[in-house]
Formats: sequence, structure tokens, C-alpha cells
Amino acid sequence: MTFLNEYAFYIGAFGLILIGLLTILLRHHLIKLIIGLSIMETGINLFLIAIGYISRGTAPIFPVDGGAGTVMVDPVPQALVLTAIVIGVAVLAMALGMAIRLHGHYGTLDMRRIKELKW
Amino acid sequence: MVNPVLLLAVPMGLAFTVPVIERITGRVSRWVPVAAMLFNLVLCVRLIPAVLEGPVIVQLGGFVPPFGINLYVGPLGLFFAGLIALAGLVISVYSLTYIRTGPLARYHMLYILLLVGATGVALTGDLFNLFVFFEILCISSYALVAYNGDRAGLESSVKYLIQGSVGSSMLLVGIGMLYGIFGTLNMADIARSVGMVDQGVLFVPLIFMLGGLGVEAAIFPMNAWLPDAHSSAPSSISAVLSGIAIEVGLYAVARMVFTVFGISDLFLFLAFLGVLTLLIGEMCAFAQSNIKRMLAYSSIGQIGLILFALAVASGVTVTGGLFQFVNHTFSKGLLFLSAGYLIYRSGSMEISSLQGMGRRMPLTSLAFTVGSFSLVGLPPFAGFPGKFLIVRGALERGGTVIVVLTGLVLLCTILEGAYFFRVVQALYFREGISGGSGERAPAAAAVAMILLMMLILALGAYPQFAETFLRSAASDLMGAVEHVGSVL
Amino acid sequence: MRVLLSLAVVAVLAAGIVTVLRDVPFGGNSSRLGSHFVENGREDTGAANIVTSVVLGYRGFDTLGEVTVLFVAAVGLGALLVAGEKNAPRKLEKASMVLTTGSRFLFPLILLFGAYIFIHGHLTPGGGFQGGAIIASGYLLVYLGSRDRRLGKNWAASIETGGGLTFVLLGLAGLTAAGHWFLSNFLPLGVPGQLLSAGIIPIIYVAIGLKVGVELTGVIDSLMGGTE
Amino acid sequence: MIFLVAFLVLVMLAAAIAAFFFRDLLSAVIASCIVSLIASIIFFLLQAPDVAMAEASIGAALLTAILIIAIRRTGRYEE
Amino acid sequence: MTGVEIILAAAFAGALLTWFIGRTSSTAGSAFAVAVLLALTALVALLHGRVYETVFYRGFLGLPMSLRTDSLSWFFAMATTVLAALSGIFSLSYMKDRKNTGFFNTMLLLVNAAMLGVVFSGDLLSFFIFWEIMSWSTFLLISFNRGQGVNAGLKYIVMSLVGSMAMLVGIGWLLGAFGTLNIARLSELIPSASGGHQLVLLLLFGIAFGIKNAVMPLHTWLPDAYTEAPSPFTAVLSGMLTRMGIFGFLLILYVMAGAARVLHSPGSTVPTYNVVLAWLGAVTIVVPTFIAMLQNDAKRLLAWHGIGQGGYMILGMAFGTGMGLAGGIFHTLNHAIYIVLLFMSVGAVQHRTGGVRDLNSLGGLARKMPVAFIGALMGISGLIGVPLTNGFVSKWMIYRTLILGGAPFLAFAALIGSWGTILSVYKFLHNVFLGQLPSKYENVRSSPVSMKIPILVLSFAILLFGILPGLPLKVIDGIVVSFGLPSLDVSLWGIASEAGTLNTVNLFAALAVGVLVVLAFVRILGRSERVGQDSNYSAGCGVPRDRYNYTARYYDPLFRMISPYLKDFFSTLYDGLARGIGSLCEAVRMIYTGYVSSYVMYILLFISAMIFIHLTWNPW
Repeated sequence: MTFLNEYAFYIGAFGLILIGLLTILLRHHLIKLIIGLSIMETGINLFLIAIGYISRGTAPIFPVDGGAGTVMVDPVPQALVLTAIVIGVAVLAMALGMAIRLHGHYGTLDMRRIKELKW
Repeated sequence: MVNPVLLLAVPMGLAFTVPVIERITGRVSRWVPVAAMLFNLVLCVRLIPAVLEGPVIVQLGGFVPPFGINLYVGPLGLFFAGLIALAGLVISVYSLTYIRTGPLARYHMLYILLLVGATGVALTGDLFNLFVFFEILCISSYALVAYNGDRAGLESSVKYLIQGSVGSSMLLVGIGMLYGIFGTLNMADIARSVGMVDQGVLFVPLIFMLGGLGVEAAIFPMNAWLPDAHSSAPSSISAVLSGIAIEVGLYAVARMVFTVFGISDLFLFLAFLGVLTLLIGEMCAFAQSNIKRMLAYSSIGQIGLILFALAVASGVTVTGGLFQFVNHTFSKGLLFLSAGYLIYRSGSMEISSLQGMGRRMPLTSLAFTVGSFSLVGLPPFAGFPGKFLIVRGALERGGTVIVVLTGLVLLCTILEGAYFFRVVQALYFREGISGGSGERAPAAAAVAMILLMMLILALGAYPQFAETFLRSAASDLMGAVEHVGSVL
Repeated sequence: MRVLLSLAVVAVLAAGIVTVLRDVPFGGNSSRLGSHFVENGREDTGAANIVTSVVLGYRGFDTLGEVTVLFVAAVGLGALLVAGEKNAPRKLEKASMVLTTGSRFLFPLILLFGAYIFIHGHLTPGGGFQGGAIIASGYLLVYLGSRDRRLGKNWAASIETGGGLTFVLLGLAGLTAAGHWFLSNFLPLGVPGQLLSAGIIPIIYVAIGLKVGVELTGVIDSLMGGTE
Repeated sequence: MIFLVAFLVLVMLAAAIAAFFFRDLLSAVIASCIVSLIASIIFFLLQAPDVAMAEASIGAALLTAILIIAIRRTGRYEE
Repeated sequence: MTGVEIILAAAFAGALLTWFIGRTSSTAGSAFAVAVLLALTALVALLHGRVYETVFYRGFLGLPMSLRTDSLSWFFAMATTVLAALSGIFSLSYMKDRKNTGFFNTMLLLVNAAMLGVVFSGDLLSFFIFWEIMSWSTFLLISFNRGQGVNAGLKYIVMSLVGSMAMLVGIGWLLGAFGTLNIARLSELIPSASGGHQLVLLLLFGIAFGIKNAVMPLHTWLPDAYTEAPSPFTAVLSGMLTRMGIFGFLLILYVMAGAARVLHSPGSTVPTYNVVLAWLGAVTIVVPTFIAMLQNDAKRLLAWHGIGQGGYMILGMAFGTGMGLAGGIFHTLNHAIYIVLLFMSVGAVQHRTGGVRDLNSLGGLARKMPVAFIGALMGISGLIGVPLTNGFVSKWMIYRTLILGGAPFLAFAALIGSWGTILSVYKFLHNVFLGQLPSKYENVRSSPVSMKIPILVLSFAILLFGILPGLPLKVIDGIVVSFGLPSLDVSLWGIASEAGTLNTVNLFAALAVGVLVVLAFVRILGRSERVGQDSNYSAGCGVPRDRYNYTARYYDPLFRMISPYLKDFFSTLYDGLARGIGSLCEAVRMIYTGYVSSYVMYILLFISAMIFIHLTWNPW
């Protein structure tokens, strides 16, 4: 029980990261790789937020009337994740754009066949 | 005193204005990078006296570190900012005429932002901020590598993107772990508290960050993207990527190892890794028949050399490594720039098709020759002082392993000499093949190449000038305690 | 072989992570940084939403970088796709009437909602990025509904430039007007919790919201392809 | 509460694994969209409403949309 | 500015100016180059007898760079400039109708300037810098002729880089150990270093100088380079540039390490450094000389002699008595004179025959090109060491040293080398200038004036130094004394030693008598008869010229006998090594497979391997 309590989020976060990595390592299709990247980034975001969590803390937003003295979770990871999400979507959009162009050139997105540049 | 933050803010603002400028008049946008980099260069020169007295700490938003983000403008940061501005200026002059097709305004925007990203990495004193600037650097280089939109460019760009994203993710995981352990993101703050934590725990985040930054720095097992990307990009971008992007990556690695973690146990391993990178890079370059791919592999080799120099971690070798940074930026920049027009003229990247170019494009061939001589480390070009300092420092430091590694480094120099001289011979001493377009390098490109050649010669003949500054940059890099003291 | 190696690599990574996590317990105490921000955030920046005060106040420079990243992505995608677009615009099947009407009806509402999100970024959850994304999804709806409607290029360019420049210029104004630091607040902070409070933060968030909205729309636009 | 979390995490991981295995890219995208959505809920449970909003609007909605656009322009099935 | 600085500045500025002048007019450029070289000769001559040191540059990494001049520097500088000037004159007509004359002249001047820099350097840093400039400009000149020259140049520069890198390590180590690179300071400090360190140092520098001087296992670059370089430059290359290795050896052995320390380590059973060097010298004499015999390319034949004669210098120098040292240095000078002469003669022949230097297809040119013939004759006389030519004196001194020093095997090796020399250079002289003139060379004209002048000057010098060896030996004696060895008993006519005196007057008398006797003998007994080439000797069939011209396949039986033993083993070895490295490189680059998942795997493998090591062994 305590194990779950302590580690459920971490398991989720790193589970996502590892599954994302496995997708990148074992799948061949470019879109699949991009999905893997997105899953991995979600996992990382989850990990960051989980680091900042404080037991029984509240969201770091002050209501209009005071609210002083309440325990609030760490706002820093949240700010970081906000940035990371945007960066992630920027990278993935770029990747998708390239995938579209690449498909135009090669007619396939199987990375096993897209290896003209080697050695 | 001028505020160093302008080094980032002004080019960024200029890049933001390009879309509107492009809408109004299409011809001005290509001058924006020139203006931005010229501004940066002037600013860097004006900052030199202040920085030599002591590092300038910029508290962004007016919040004291570690609560706000701070820029740490020490001699090292300023050195990189100046180098980026100088190389960026020369290469942007070159691109004035080199880039003539495609969405030009977007090229120039991305180009400025790439340099802004690099400058930001060099100046920032905050881990997450480092990550953000790295992303600016990387994403703009993904786009620029694919700028030509040809098969090779897209293929290499997408591979670069995937590896780069995995690297960035690893970096972010590492940063997250560090935040979990220390509860802060400020480099100086972490460096201060690093001694109070069990060293074993720190190792995993360090390795994650090393792996992530290693992708950008092209350290051996992580550098597979480099030959593809650098050889497929437009030549001006290859020059920036080789001359600036990977060097900034290596700077970040050094910053982590020296300042943030301050662990000396790994130095020997890093020196070994550097020599391995050097060996692999030079050996692969030796086996290439495609000139840009050869230059790209040679960049891997140079990164290995510099990593070795930094990892030996004596004052002299670090100075030498920084000197090699300068030399590599100028020489590899010059090589890529000249190769750009050689390829343009001959219509092929094969070395065999460049035969006889010495007669058809004398200036460009001369530039290539100077660049390759300098990179091999022959006097009186800029490569020699750097190599001399590295060898001298490594031997001074002594130790069997280091001496053996130094020997390997020099063996690699011979290999490097062999393949560069082969190209020089092809340019001048082999019978030419006619064909290709009949165009000479235009004035802007010639100006850029002549400027770089003069810089290389000047540095080779009077290294003292750079060395005095680099020595304080080296002590800036190695002095973690001073770093902490000046920030907090 | 490859599968086994991958699994082994991932397993070792997991093992390494576990060793670190032993020292970083879940739900532990707030970090020094976090507690400082929670305690002083309102006084320092005037924003009731501490995340916003971190995003735009303490770590405002990160956000400038973040905006730049998005800008780079939009510009880069444009360079990548618009440049390579040689084929003529593809013929698209007309959307159904329900979709068209629905999107026309919903679009202003979504726009308004997005605007609400970023204007109130310093008070309630949300901010420029979320608001911008919502605006972009509104545009997505328009694309789905009436296939040939596109964002005006001049408008897009002006908003992109305007948003970015606002951010940078506000920062520079902070450099000259207040405290000699880039991005320093130079406007009155007001009372935390009111709409007109927190100095430059709402202005920046509005700029970001518009800019992000336009850029994300541009991203979708580029990916859809076949325009103009 | 704890069981809710455990359940969500399980579903999220299952969706991620499904995204790994699906040959139909569209299904994989939907699976990854589910991952994002659940992640967004977990963010909310972890007292991060800002992030939850961002993840929902950007990660789940926008990213899925552009993935689908890309799939439409390249091809639906992994060969 | 002091004299040395002026000379160096003039040399480098001259090179630069030549390029600019050559851009406008190649004739003017060549003329200017010769003028610069002559002026430099005069300037160096003025420097005679000066000994001083001057710091000329402080801008290099905090290490002052200095120039110095003493008898050793002056001797080498003088030889360098004179030979370079003569080569410059020679090249006036040689390069006349070729492309890129301006480039050639510039590089020639640059090489010359760099050589002057090497000999005048007062510290090892400037030594190294000039050395490297010399190396790469030489590389450009060797490649100049294209074709095979490209490969020769690459071989040269790679081996040269090996040497430079060894030297760089040596310099770095010296700087680390003693904190200075000034040669004068080091010569005080090095003797205090331990024997092991000294040995490492000598080894490192020995590799560098050994490669430049083509000592036996490191010689493989030389035949190709000499053969393929343009003839005027081959003259410079063979005359002085290669001998910079000797200069380096002198510098490191005698100036820096100190003669006393290096040479005499009494009671040691381990062969000392100089003994090893002497044996290498002996091997270098014997093997290349016989390989030379096998060559059918005139320049290649001379090139192998270049290696072999280098062995004499090493032998004399390494043996290290005053006489041997003087012999070695004197042989350096003599060798420079006659090998330059020989290459010029070959160059003249090449110039007139359209680049032919194959010994099997030439012949009988003596009558057509008398001056070149005289040059070649004097050259081979010097090379063999015929009495009254300069080679005789220096070889005599070396033999004398070896015999007196109790090294009969070395002396025997040197003697064998001389026999081989006689055989092979006779082949050279005969196949080019004597025998039948192939009909296609009936219309060959005599060599142009600008080629005749240096050939005649050098021929005269061979006789002059052979008859009056005291002229250069006085200077060399000064060098020997400056190394701390006892002075030699030198007179204008010869040299005295404890086992006999060399007096060229007596020799001259003896030789004159001998020649008269032989001449009378020949006159009385030998009446040769002229036979037409188209006589009925072949029974009316057409004579296959190449086979029956008796210059073809000279020494063929001898070849068959000895050639199996004379393979250039080291060249094969190095070629194999280069090929091995090449295929290794090909293999290494296969790790970049082009498959992106593998690349990601590399990244993750690095991270996980590190973590694995950390978790398992915990070394950090």
C-alpha cells in the first residue's frame, strides 16, 4: 500500500519513458518513432511533476481571499513542465513535417529503408 | 557598462521582426543576421575589460540567484559569445550570396536563432535555461539541415532530430533528478551543495546529462548523427554546426563536469573517451571519398581532441583546448565555406571530382588549403599553438596513461594530415576534369573566406593575444569555487 | 537479439533510476526554491497563480526561450513544407453542413475562451500557452469546417512579430526603467488577485497567447499543406 | 484515491504498450492520445492544474491533431 | 635588427614578393627569385665568424623565440644558400616553358627561408616551426610535377609528420622538464637529466631527424620524392634539405646533449646511442647502394645514392671523434655539391630529351651535351671518392676514424658501399652519356647557359675542395672545436692525423704519374676500330634497338644474382601498414550503419553501460 502510494507515479512516469525508448529502439516506422518520443516526453513531464509533489499540498494558486499558511506543492517543476511540453510539441511538429517531406522523397517511412547516408 | 543580456535579447528581437520585414520588403532580411552578429561582436569587445576584472552576473528579472535565472558572463562565456559572433558574422556574410533559393527570410531567422541558442548556452548559469537554449539551437539546426529539402538533407535531419530529442530527453531527466536531489537549478547553487550529497547518487544524473549533452557535443558513441547532418546541410550551415554547435555542446559538457559536479575522478575516463572519439573520427574521415563527409568526420576528431585536452585538466591543456576551439571554428568554417563553392562549381561532393580546382578557383582552393593546414596543426597557422599547448600540457602533467593517450593523439594527427593533404593534392596537383558551372566565388563569399584566412594566419603568428584571454577563460572553467562565490 | 539488447539496456536504465529515486522520496518536503516562491511569490510579482509568477517572473527568461523555440518550430516547419510544396493544392471534399455550421458557431466561443485563459493567466490556472493552444484548436475546427479558410499571412506575420517584440521590448524596458535588469517589472504590482495586477505579467501573457495561437495555427497550416 | 491512481497508471501504461504494438498508426495515435489524457488527469491529481491544462490542450489535442494530419498525408499502416 | 633577423626577414619577404611579381610576369618572378637567392648568399657570407643570439619574437605563448648564429649554423646556412642560388639559376631555363613557375619559385624561396630558419634557430620552438614550414612547402614542391609526384609527396609528408610528431613530443617533454626551449640553456640543463630520459629524448629526436636524413629503416620516402620532384628542386632537396637531419643530429647530440655525455659511457656493455646510430649508418650505406645498382631510372639511382651517402655522414658523425665528426660534416658538404651536380646533369638531359631519364633508352649523349657530361663525370668522381675530388677527402677521414677507432666492421661496410657506388654510378654515366646514341636523340642540343653555369661552378668546386680541402675544413674545425672536441691539424692541402697525413699535393703527383702510365699504355696497345651500327652483324635482319643497344639491361646477370636479397623490405612493410590502416578505417566506419534505431541504441548503450559499471563495480 505504501509502496503504491510512494511509487505509483514514478512507476507510471518511468514506465512511459522506458516504453517510449523501446518504441524508438524496436519500431521501424518514423511515425511510430515520433509517437515513442511523445510518450517518452509525457513520461518525463510526469516525472518532473511527481518530484515536485508534496503530500497533502494544494495547487500553488492563491485564492482571492488570502490562503496564506496552506501547504502548496512545489511550483518550479510545474513551470518547467509547462516549458517542456511546448518544446516537446515544437520538436514533434518539426519531426512530422519532415516525415511528410521524407514520404514524398522515399515513398515510405520505414527507417530500415531510409538509409542512404551511412558509413 | 553595457548589459550582457543584450547579446541574447537584441538578436532575438531582430529575428522576431524578420517576418514583418519580409512582408514589407524581401531584400533586407538577409542583412539582419549580419547586423545582429555585428552588434554582438561590438558588444563582446566592449565587455572584455569588465569581464577580465571579474565575472559579470546578470540577474534576470532582478531576482537574486538561485531564485531567479542568472547569466554568468565570465571570460569563458564571453569568449564563446565573441567566437560565435565572429564566426556567425563571417558566415552570414558568406550566406548573403550562397543561399539563393528557398524561403530565404526563414533561413536568416533560423540562422540568427541558432546563434542565439548557442550564445545562450554559453552564457547561462541555470541548468534548465541551458536546456531551453539547447533546444533553440537544436530545433533551428534540424530545420536548417533540411533547408535544401533534398533527400539527403531530410534523411539526415530526421535522424538528427530523433537522436537529438532522445539526447535532450536524457538531459531533462538528468536535470529533473538533480532538482529532486538539490531542490535548485542554479549551477552555482548545485556546485555549492554537491559536496554534501552522497557521490554515488550523483553519478546517475551525471551520466544522464553527459549522455544527453554528449549527443550535441558528438562524443563517440553518441555522434552518429553528425556525419550525416553536417554533410547534407547547406555548406554555410555545416560551417556553423561544425564550428559552433558541437563546440557549444562540448562547452556544456565541460561546464557540467568542471563546475557543476566538480568531480575529478572521471577525468581519466573522459580523456580516454576523447581519444576514442578522435580515433574513430579520424579513421572514418580517412576512409571517406565524399569531401563534406570527410570534413564532418574530421569535426568528430577535433571534438575528441578538445575533449581530451579539457579532460587532462591542467591549466595549459585547457587553454590549449580552448585555443583549439577557436582554431576549429575558423578552420572548419573556412573548409566548409570553401568546400561549398568547390562543390557548387564541380557539381559533385566526390573528392575525385575536385581535381584541378586549384587552377579554376584559386582563391577558394587556397582557402581550403589554409584551412586544412591549420586543422592539421602546421605552423604558422592557428592550429599549431593549440596543438602545441595540448601536447605540452599533457606531457607536463605526466602519468603513463596520459602520455600514451598523447601519443595516440599525435598518431591521429598523422592520419588527419594524410587525408587532408590528399585533398590538397587533388585540388592542385591532379589533372582537372572539365565540367560543372563556370562561376567563381562571389565577392561576399570571397570576403568571408579572406577574413577567415587572415584570422587563422594572425592567430598562428601571434597567439599571445588570444592566449592571455584564454588563460583566464581556462581558470574560469576550472575554478568552480570562484564561480560559486561570484554568483551567490 | 535486438529485442533482448534493448530490454537489457532499458532494464539497466531502470535500475539506475531506482538508485536515484531512493534518495528522492515521493511527496517529500518542498525544495528551498519552491517554498521561497510560495512564500514570496505574491509579493515579488503580484500574481496569485504562483506557477505564473515562476513562469513569467522568476523564470521569465526561460519563457522567452520557450516562445523562441515555438517560433523556431513554426518558422522551420514553414521553411520545410512551404518550400517543398510543388504539387498543386489538393482537392478537398467539402465538409458536411453540420460541421460547417457548428464550426462557425463555435469558433468565436473558442477564441473567447482562449483569450479568457491567457488574460487570466496570473490569477487562475492557465496562461499564454494553454490559451494559445486553445485558439489554435479553434482554428483547427475552422479548417475542418470550411476547408478553404486560412489565416491571413500578413496578419500572422504581424502578430508573431508583435508578440515576440513585445516580450523582448518589455524586457529591455525593464533594463532601462527598473532595477537595471532584463525583464524586471516596472509597472505597479497592484493587488494580487485582481485582473489588473502583477505588473508586466498580463501584458506578456497576452502577447504570448496571441503569438502561440498564431504559431500553432501556422504549424497546423503548414502541415495541412497545399495552401495559397 | 490510491486505487484510482493505480488504475489510471495501469491504463496509461497499457495504452502506451498498445501504442507500441498497433500496426495501424491511427490506433497508435489514439492510444498515445489516451496516454496524454490520462497523464493530464494525473497532473491534476498531483495538484498541477496549469500543467494539466497545457497537457490536455497541447499534448492531447493539438499533438494528436497534427499526428493525424501527418498520417493522412503519409499512409495509415505500418508496413 | 641583427644580421640573422635581416636574413630571415629578407628570405621570407622575398618568397612573398616573388609570388606577387610572378603573378604579373613569370620571367620577372624567376629573375627576382634568383636575385633574392644571390642576395641571401651574400648576406649569409657576411655573417661569417659571428657568434651571437638574439630574441626576435616574444609573441608566442610566452616563450621567447630566438635566433643564433655560430660556426655550425653559418656553415649549413652558407651551403644552403649557395646551393639554392645555383638551383635557382638552373631552374631559370628548366622551368621556362612550364606552368606555375611563380608557384615553384615562391615555394623554392620558402623552402630556402625555412631551412635558413632551421639552422639559425636559437630555440627548439622556432626550430620546430621552421622545420614544419620546410616540411609542408617541400610537400607542395614534390607534388608539383603531378602524376607519380602526388603519391611521392603524400608519402613524404606522412613520414615527415611522423617525425614532426615525435619531435613535438620531445619538445613538449623538454619544456615540461626544464621550462625552457632555448638551445643554449638546454645544453646546460640536459646533462643533468637522468640517462633514461636522455635516451627517450634522443630516440624521439632521432626519429624526426632520421626520417629527414633517410636513415635506413626510415628512408622509404626518399627515392620516390627525389625521383618525382622537379629537378632543380631535387637538387635542393638532396643537397641540403635532407641533410637538415644531419644538422638536427649534430644539434641534439653535440650541442644539446653534449659530446662528452653522449659518446663515452665507459664500462657499459649496452651499446650506446651513438654506436647504434653508427651501425644504422653502416646499414644505410650498404643496402641502398646496392639497390641503387638495380635502378633503371637515372634520378631514382641517384636517389638511392642519396640515402647511401647519408649513411657515411651518420657514420662519421656518430662515431664521434674529432676527425670522424669533421669527416661527417665535410661529407655533408661534399655530398651536397656532387649530388646537386648530378641531379643538375640529369635535369639538363631531361630538359633536352623531353623528360626522359630511363637509363635503358638513353646513351651517347656525351658528345651532344658536353657540359652535362663533365658535370656528371665530376659528380660521380666525387661520389665514388676518386682522389683529388672532394669525396675522397671526407671518405678518407671517415675510414681513418673507423680504422683508428677499432671498428673494422664498420670500415668494411663503408668500403663495400664504395664498391657498390663505383659499379652503380658507372652504369649511370655509361648509360646516359657513353655508348651509342639512339637515333632519336641525334638532334639534341647542348644544355642552355643558365644550366651550364651552375654545373661548371659545382664541377670546379669538387676539384677545388678535393685539392684544397683545407678551405672548408678550417671552418669545420671551428665547429668541432665549438663542440668541445680537440682541434684538428688542418693545413690548406690536407689534414694530419696520428696515423698518417693526407696531403693532396703528394696525391696529385702520384695520380699524375699513374694517369700518364695508363694513357701511354692505352695509346700504345689499344687501337679501337669503329663499327657501323648497320653492319652485317645481324645477318641483314633489322636490329631490335632496345635489346642490342648495349646500354640496355646493364648488369643484368648481377641483378639476377643479387636482386632477391635486395628487396626494399621496409618499403613493403610500410606500404602494408598503410594498407592495413586503410582497411581498418574502412572497417571502423561500418559502425555508422545508417539505421537510426541503432544510433539511438548507441546513445542508450553508453548511458546504461556507464550505469551498469557504476552499479556493479562502483569505481567512481
